[in-house]
Amino acid sequence: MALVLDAGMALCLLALALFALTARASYSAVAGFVAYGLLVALAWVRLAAADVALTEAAIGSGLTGALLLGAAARLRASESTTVAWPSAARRAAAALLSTLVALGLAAVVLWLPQPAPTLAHEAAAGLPSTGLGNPVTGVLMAFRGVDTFLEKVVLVLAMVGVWSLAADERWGGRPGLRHEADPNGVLAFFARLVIPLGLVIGLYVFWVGADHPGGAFAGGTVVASMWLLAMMTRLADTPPIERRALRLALVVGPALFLLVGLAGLAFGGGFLAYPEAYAKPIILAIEVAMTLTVAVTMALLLAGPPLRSADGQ
Amino acid sequence: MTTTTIYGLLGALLVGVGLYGLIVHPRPLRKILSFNVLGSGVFLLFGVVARRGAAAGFGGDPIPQAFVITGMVVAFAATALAVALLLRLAEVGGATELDEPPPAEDRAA
Amino acid sequence: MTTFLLIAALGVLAAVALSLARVFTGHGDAKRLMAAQLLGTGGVTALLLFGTATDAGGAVDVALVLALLAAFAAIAFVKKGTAHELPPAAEPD
Amino acid sequence: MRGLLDLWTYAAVCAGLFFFIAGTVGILRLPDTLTRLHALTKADNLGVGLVVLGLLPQTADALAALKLVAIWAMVLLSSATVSQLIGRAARAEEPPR
Repeated sequence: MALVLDAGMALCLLALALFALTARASYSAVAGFVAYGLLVALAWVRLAAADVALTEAAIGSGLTGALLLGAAARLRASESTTVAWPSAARRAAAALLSTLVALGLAAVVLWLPQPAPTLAHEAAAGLPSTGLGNPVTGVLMAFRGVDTFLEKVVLVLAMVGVWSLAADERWGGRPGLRHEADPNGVLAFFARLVIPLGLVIGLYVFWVGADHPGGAFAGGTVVASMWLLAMMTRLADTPPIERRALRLALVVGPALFLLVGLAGLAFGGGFLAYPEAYAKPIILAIEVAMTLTVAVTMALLLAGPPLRSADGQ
Repeated sequence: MTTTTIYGLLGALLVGVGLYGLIVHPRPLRKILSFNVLGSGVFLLFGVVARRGAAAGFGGDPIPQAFVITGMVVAFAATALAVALLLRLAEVGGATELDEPPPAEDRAA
Repeated sequence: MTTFLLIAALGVLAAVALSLARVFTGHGDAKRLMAAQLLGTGGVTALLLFGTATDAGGAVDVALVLALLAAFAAIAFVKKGTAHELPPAAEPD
Repeated sequence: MRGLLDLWTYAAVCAGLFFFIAGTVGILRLPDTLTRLHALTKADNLGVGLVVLGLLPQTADALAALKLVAIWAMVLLSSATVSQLIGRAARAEEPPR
């Protein structure tokens, strides 16, 4: 019965992906993509990866969907009704290439080595020294901490890239366009009710991440989406990017990570080596800083480059 | 047929579909969307590898799972940068559609 | 109990899939808005059902986040889908 | 006691499933967006509620039960709001007959 469920979900996912790629209007396509993202989160639960499912639910459908949607809405005016597709020969070549890649990957899936190689035993053996109960958080924060640190750097670089697209006279101003919303409307009412609730959920997801599925990424993203909700309903405006506290929040996560890493180099066995007695509190401190950074960066990446001056014009 | 085989084959198909859209679709926004579909297919393949490696009381190998989480965040950052570039291009009056039919073909057709 | 819950999850998913097919084949943006809403209710329910059936750890937390983010996505749709807040920013010539 | 609780689960989940199917029939058969919205939000919300009620006896502890109820509340709140907004968008798109 479980297999029927999996097969049904796989078919739905494939259909939604095809719809998202073939729909004529970009707006419809993005709607399909959001539905696709929500369903992928279910697939991750079926693969016993609740940590990934949480991240996918928050990033894959929610934030990426809202990002593409904003772009589709702004490009809609300039989008012509017909597009010039590549010639049939090119399309056939692309189809052939894509089919070959898909077939190759399918063959790899069907002939994966038996028994499956795994590092789960190593992770389980190392986990007690971190004081964590969730192996995925252990990998993210301790065993492969370098990856996570570099990923934070990527976030900062992407932020720099997005901001550098601002027009010269708008530098330091507020990202995105001003949203129109009735302060007494149903949307503002909903936002006032849901944002506190969502913040609690975001912090909860972050907090249980030490021992159960969750963590800084999923938690921070939920917090980011609540901030964006406040922006969309005009309960809060986007902050001007010249604000110092904002820039500090953007770098505090990777900066703390780097500091701890260098301290590990000086006092411990190497870069990012935590002293075992303090591993848990150090990891927790990094995670707090990272949740803040993830929340602020994700929200501002979605808000885009500054389009208005700091006084909101 | 097991759960991992089903999602593995799905991942392979999604990579193929996403790749085709990425190459063929003339609209950059849709290319970005295809890129995300392709990415989620790759992530699913990682998830399958992780699930098969279930051991030591964990539901899956935590290492590929952690990679996927990292990958999702990076994919979002790349998508945000691509969208910002596209919108800026539209703002300064550049083309938001890549129509580059080969010269031999008749545009009017 | 396990089989029953799985069948129920399958039923809910099938119902959602049929509705989704209808929502995506019709015309008009308002119909598309329903997609996130549909999965916000149906997807969460299916997740709760098969999460309980297979005793998947963290399924309830995922459902909680999914419900929250589905609402966020739906509101993003409504906000962006209404054309009157569009800026005069994209003027090609 | 266990058997009785399981019976409750069977009954409530079946009732919830019925409302989901009813909602789908509504989406497939009703003529325009506004009426379909009616089917979608009312029937599906009842479905979620009944499934949550049915799953409550199967939860491990009080916190899990509380989360289930929170999910239900969340879905109710969001669909009440979103259906309003969708309805408005639909009316702007296809004027009432």
